[in-house]
Amino acid sequence: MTARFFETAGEAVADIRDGSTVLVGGFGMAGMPVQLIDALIAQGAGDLTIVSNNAGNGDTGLAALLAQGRVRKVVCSFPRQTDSWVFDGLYRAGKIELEVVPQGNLAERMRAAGAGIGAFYSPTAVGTPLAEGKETREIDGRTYLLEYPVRGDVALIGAHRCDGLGNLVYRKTARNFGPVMATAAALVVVQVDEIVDTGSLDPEAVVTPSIYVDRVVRI
Amino acid sequence: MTARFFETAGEAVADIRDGSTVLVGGFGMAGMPVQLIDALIAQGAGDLTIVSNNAGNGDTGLAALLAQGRVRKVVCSFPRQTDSWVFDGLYRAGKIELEVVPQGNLAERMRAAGAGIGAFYSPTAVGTPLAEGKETREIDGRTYLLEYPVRGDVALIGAHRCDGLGNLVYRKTARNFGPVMATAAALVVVQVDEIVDTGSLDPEAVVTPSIYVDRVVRI
Amino acid sequence: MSLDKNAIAEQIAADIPPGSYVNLGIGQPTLVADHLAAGSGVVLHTENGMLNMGPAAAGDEVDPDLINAGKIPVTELPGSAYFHHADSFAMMRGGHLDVCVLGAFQVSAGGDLANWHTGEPDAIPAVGGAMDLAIGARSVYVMMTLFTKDGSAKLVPSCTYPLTGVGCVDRVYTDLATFLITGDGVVVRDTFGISFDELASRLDVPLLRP
Amino acid sequence: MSLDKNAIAEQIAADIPPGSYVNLGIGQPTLVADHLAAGSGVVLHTENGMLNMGPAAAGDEVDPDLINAGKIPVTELPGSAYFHHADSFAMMRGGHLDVCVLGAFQVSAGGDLANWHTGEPDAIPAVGGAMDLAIGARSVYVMMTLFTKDGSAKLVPSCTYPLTGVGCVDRVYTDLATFLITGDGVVVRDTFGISFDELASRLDVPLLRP
Repeated sequence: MTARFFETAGEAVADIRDGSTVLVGGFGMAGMPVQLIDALIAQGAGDLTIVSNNAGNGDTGLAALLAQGRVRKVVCSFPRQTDSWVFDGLYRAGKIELEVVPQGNLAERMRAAGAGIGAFYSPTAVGTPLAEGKETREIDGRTYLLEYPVRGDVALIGAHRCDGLGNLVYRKTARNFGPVMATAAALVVVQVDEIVDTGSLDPEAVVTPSIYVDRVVRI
Repeated sequence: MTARFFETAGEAVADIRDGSTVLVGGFGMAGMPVQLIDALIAQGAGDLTIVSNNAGNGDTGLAALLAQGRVRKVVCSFPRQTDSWVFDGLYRAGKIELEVVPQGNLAERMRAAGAGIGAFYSPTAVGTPLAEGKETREIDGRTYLLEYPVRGDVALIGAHRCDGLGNLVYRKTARNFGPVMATAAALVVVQVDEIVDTGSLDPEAVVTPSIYVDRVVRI
Repeated sequence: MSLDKNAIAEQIAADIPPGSYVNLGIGQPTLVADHLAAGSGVVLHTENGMLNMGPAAAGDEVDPDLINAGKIPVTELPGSAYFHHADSFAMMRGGHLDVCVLGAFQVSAGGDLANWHTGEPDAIPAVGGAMDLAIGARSVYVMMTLFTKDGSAKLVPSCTYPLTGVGCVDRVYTDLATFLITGDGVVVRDTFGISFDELASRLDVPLLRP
Repeated sequence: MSLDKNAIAEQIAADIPPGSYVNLGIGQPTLVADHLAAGSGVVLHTENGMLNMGPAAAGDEVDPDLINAGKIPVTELPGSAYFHHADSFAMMRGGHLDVCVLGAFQVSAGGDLANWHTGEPDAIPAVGGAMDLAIGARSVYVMMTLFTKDGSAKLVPSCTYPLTGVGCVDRVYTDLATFLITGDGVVVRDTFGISFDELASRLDVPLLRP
């Protein structure tokens, strides 16, 4: 169904429920859907699983959501950063679960969810501690690990421009996880810098076609 | 390694060897690398495996390559068309092998080759004759077939514009298999309509980054 | 009165919710596009890498680089987007299309679809995107005549032709009736120039009243 | 004389063939960029979705939407291209990068790499793209000091730290020597301010002369 446009981030995330798995775009601050995260903080849903590359920085955004005790589990590639003290504290206190996933597996597992792939054999992490408990298989003389899709109930992503149908373009490396997460969640909520007329985006340059976009709010 | 530019299609395909697996872009005539195929016909390599969506139309292009007895096997999704008489004749005479692959599996298997995926579980063709001999697996209550990568020794593709590094953009639905095949072959040869200055393509709109492009010839 | 192919297409078009993302396969199902209401906001997908495909191209509009899955020149509408084949089929196979409409040789009472191969030993197999569409779209509608020219039913207890997909069909739109394939069985939603009882007598499939 | 980190980076830069596609990881390996010859045509990849990344941004060039894998603002060069994370890691994991340069805690004689985790029980695990890079690039170069501050060798018979990848390292560039990991064993290609024999006496790994 074509995208719906909302006036405020709060309305766009109003019905996210306790226990949801939420994919959160961004790599560092680039592409981070800051206003949607703030709206999720205000909205109150708890017992969340957050899938994102990092586990929050400083005291705002994801870190603030974590600090409120609203997150049961974090699935990410790199939770340890100089300013990830909120996550660090919760983790060391045993108050939050962590699944560390190599960044390429994280991206590919979300792509698999979006592409209808049941599982795939990945070359990454073979022979490492992150292979523990995973099925291995040798194919053409190389060993692979079986990896399953990562699916979201909701994706919160940031994009640059959106047209009236919901087609998205991004800016530079702020693209990062947005296009993949947009394919992998049942409900995709996007904050954009700008809404433009349908027909004004170059059809050759659309990165996320409107089919993947459910809700849009301009920030 | 950055792309090399050739004056003629003949030079660009000169070293393709007997027995090669050649991925050939195009869907119908859109995106078909006509001049590269003609150069391959002139070049003489035989015992080829051709991977392409169709199996040749009329008496030119792939059909002409087939008619010369140069193709041992065709891997495609749709060999039967009103004007595919060359393939039809060879097939009925038992002179050519055919592997019919659902179009989505064909695209995804080449993507897997390009992305380092060892194999993947596909939802397509379960319970059909095309599932014969394939491993099945139930994941989360749904049945999947195990599909392996399709890799080329060479890919021949058509694109619209190329910059001096080898970045490619396509035109409309002529994009089709080109970007996927460019990731899946050891040697990627591209015919383009136009070569433009490096820096004149929008970095946000590049479809095939130069890393995938080995040889370019302007037609 | 029984429906002609345009009238079947009209039935299907009326059932597609506004704003849906739809793939019309190749052949007769493409007629559905002609019957979508102006302003329906339905967005058409073509497997060869495009969303928001427009009508067939005519005259100067013809561009060899812009074709549909049936290789017919088409046009683009405002808000269209192009993507490559792996992305196009990921969209399809990942369950993102709301509806696809396909032709069929046979549909079984359980929703199995046979539309790619006659099963004749000398037929050259060719599947295209049919198997991906059949298992990928959220709702799969079949458009077909209910009987072959020699009078055999195409809605059958189980398919005798090679399958395209298992249990994937949701609705069957035919010249004589529209059927819903449900967990309880085959429901006859509408009949056209034939009574429920006559329909039931001509089909080897148990039918339910709506 | 032993090499400082810039001199190690210079050694590595000199060994990267012109026109290569290269990922420099994060931290010290990014120094290699400063030593690439003008006109080398080396194209830098950053895992967060860009090819032909330029130098670090300064002043007005800083754009929060344009950062490298270390989250440092960078610039773009003519001919750059952006892509999403799945495409970026497909590029990496599919074997399309010619070279990557990574730091390491330890490298084994067989080319195993340990660079993501100290193995201390209270350390928070964090891997980022290190495991993907380690197994993905055609040639994996490690840049490190040969000994830790407390004098332990980092080129070891087998790694005691948790592994990042198995048998993936091709070359090890250090302050005291450059090593090639080959099927025959560890070859000492160059030494810096140390003799082959002294090197051999300080390492628990059999060394081969070039």
